[in-house]
Amino acid sequence: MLEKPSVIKRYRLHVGTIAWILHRATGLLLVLYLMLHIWVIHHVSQGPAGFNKVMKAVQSPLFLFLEIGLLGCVLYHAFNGLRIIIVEFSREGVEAHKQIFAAMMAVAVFLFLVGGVPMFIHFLHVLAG
Amino acid sequence: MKFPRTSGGFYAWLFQRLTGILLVILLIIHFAITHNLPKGGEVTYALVAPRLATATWKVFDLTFLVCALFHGLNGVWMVVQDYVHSETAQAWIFYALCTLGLVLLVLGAITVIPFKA
Amino acid sequence: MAEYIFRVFRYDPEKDEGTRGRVQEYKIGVERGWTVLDALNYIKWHVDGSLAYRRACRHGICGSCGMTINGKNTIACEQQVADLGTQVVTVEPLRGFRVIKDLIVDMEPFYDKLYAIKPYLIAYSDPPTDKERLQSPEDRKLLDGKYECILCGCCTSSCPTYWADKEFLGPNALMKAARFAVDSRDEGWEERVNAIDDKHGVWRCHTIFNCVEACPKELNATRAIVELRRLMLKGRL
Amino acid sequence: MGKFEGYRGTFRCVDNRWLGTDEAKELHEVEGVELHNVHEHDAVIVGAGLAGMYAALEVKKAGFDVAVLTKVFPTRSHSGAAQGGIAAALANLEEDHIEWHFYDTVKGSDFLGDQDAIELMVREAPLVIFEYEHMGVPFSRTPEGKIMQRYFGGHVKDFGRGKPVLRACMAADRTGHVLLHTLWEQCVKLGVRFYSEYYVLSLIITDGHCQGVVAWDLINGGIHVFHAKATCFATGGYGRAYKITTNSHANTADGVAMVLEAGLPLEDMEFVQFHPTGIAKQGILISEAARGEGGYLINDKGERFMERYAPDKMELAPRDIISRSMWTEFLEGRGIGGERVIHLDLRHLGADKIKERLPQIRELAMKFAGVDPIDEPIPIQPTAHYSMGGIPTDINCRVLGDGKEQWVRGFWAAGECACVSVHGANRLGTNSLLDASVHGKRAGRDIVEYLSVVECFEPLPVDCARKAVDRVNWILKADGPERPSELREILQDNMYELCGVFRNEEDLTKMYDIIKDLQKRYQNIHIEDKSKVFNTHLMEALELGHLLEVAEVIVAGALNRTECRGAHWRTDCPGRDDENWLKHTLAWKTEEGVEFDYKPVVITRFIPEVRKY
Repeated sequence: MLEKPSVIKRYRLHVGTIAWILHRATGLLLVLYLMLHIWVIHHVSQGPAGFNKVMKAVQSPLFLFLEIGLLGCVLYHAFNGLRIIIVEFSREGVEAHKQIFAAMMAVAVFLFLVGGVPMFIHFLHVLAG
Repeated sequence: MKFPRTSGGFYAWLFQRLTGILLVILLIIHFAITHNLPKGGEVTYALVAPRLATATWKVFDLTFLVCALFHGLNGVWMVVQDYVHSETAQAWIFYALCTLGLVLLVLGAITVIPFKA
Repeated sequence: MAEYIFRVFRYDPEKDEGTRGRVQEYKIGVERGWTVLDALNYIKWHVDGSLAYRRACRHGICGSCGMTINGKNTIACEQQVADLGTQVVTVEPLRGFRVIKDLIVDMEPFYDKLYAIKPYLIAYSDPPTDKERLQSPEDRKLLDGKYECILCGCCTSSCPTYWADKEFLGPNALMKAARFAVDSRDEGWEERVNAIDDKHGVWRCHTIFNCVEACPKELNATRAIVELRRLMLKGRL
Repeated sequence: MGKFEGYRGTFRCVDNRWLGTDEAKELHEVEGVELHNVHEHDAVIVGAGLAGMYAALEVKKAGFDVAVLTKVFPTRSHSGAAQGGIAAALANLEEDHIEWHFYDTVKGSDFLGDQDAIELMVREAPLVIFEYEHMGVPFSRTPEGKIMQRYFGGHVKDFGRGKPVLRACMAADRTGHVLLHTLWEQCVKLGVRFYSEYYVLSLIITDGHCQGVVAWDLINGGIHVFHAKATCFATGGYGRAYKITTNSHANTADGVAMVLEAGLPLEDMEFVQFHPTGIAKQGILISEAARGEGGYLINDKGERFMERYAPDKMELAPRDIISRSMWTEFLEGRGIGGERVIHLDLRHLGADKIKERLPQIRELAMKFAGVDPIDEPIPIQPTAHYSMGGIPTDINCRVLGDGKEQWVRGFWAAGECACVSVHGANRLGTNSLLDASVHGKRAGRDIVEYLSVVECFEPLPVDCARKAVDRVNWILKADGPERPSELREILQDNMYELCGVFRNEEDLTKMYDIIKDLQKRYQNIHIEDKSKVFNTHLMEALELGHLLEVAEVIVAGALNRTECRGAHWRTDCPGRDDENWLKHTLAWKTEEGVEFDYKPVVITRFIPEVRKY
């Protein structure tokens, strides 16, 4: 018997699958960020000099740009997470998970723009010096 | 080496959801206040330190820390359970994650609790 | 009559041992109204008799012909070729199960998951003699969307969680468990709950909804799973 | 246990744990079969539909070791395709009596059904339904919580004189499906041993005593011998002898053909029921509801042709009348596009009514004909539906070696493959599930009684598997020019045309010659798959062999019976002929062809009258 056929085509992606893959990916990224964040903030114990030095490093243009991505990850993970909770605890959520996904993503995109645009402008400022 | 038998996942499932909801609320506050978001300003010691010194914010930050660590590492643990099937490997990873969580918790706690501006 | 190319997965354990299967192309004319099963039958009967696949009732009630068509699980007998919208049709065995030959997979692990949840009515109280047990239409309605399963395997085989964790009970077994959990006549919750409340049980599902997309009978296994979770939550609170 | 007195002590006792001892091994030596492929079970049931699993359940409940052999997984059996319901006079919603059901069945059978058997069946019907409910079947419910019942063709009050009666117990339109799955669940519960995907090849019968079967393991390849004290066939019907049929691909007359090969007779094989509305070319059933809601049947000229044949009832005339009317249209060249197709037009009902009242039918039409009935008429044609004939049994389901009274010891048959006969010349709607359930149960009970008397296995004859081994090897090695699928298509096409709704001597003679020719050509077949693992081509070749043998008996029987009765309609013979033909046909296969004998119909209560609706 054949355990793993290799010539198999990729399984078609549905809304739920994509949502799940992104949820996992953003989740893992956020865990990495969380560790970094705890380590960075830990420098606050070293007093103003030490803290500001680290903060300067993590507020370089590169990090400022990455932070916009971070916002995206947080918003996606949070709102898809809410979708899962709604699906699990509401009466008709299971039936309407695609619509809920669309609604959640609309809110997330809106918030991303609200938060991301100023961040991007700030990033451009810093970049320009 | 085996990891302790839990209830088969009920509590992991339940607390993942509870901390998830809590995190969303905490995050909104965190973003709005700590990061001074609308202004997109630079984060400096002067901005952070006074807040970190108040008891309310200490409690806030610690709750945040515990929730985020549980939610994050429990999430990793779920992924691991999906793809790692050897019981021994699972147990090693389980304890590694626990240790990591503990270390980060301590690191966070010693940042927050004794802090004086 | 339209020309279609069927790209069919082939694996003969006696000839292809050591390989990981191959794809064979068949160019055939498809008449209006043909389903994928009709096309496979045409290939088997007129082009290549060695093609192996399961089939029986060919109208969507026996659940024999579950397979992956153009990257999506369904039963071949209910899938109109014209509805696929492509001139090239890929036909593969259900993934997640071991391939015995061509499109035939070993369904035993799938059935084993069912046996694990005790898929039968458990009632300790004696039923009335020479009479039916009563069940109100409202109670009966709770079973709708859970009892119609045809065991084709499309749901479990489409589940990324099952692909990763072969011990996961899968949407099918969990839906069966839910079917009995909500049956007013069943008293077997205590016996069944251990299998469901397991790290390979109901908590393993990540609400990916592939099972719902795949089910040819349009049943919602995810609904059954979240209902089970809510039942357990209620039980513990 | 008095019934089996005569059999006590007639067996030479062999150690039941024979695998351990050399002497026992020798006794079980079977030529061409590896020893580990010899299995011993108290009872072996062939077929896992309603009849087979019900029998298995009864035997298992009594504590005996039972094995069920099936060529598909149990829940894939064709019993699951039944939609409408299962008849039982429960009177849950309105007045109904077992006697009325009795009469309706007798009348439906065109008075060819054996009335003692029918009476037993209708009396046990309610008990079987209640037992099903206790097993956990999710029946639809009445407001009081009882089992829901619906109307069905031929179910009438007051001995055929009254109005339609609610008698068909139902679970939405999935009655067969839920019964089948629930039985399977119960078998799982009790630990019935299933041998799934084992294709039975032959019976082991010596001196009128059945000792089991020989089977081919489809998954791994290999001959297995099943040694049993009791063997029960529940192998289903033979709809696949026809091109257009509602039957599953698996309904290929296997069991019936094996009985024929064993030199036993078959009963009433000429009676094959046709349903008027099957989806064209596919045969998939479009339920009567489509016409009940007001659908029109339209020919190529756009006429509602039923006004020529049944001006009062139009599209609501009985099934056989509509089938024959459609066929007349075909013969006179008014089929759609000159083909054997009629349009079932629902468009005038409007999209709303179709969606609300006929959602299933719309789905079927869209999925299997590629037609949305809201925009287009559904192409339909008469479709072979049920085989009334089969293996002759008595009321305890024991197979009769001479077709009349001599039991082939250790051999039972139940369900569609058997002919008790409760359906006579024409089956009443919803009686098929009932027949399978009641007789499956009866067979099981009888087997239990037998097993509790008979303690030992009799040694198997050494060459018991020879025939099966030879046949499989022959097909695997055969390299003639003929394709089995081609032969099967010729058979099915011609059976549908020449031995279908209408029959006449000329057509049937032609058909008989075609079958003879096909049987000759069958000797020169080849298969393209020579492997052992899951060789579906081998299975199809074996099935073709079975179909060819059984088709010969169907055609010969139809040629022999010169009257019109129930589903059997001879255009060259006017009307029913009770004087000469109120009797069952028994057919044997011999070197010279098919040989006939007859047995009288058991008439206990209802004297034959004209069957009119």
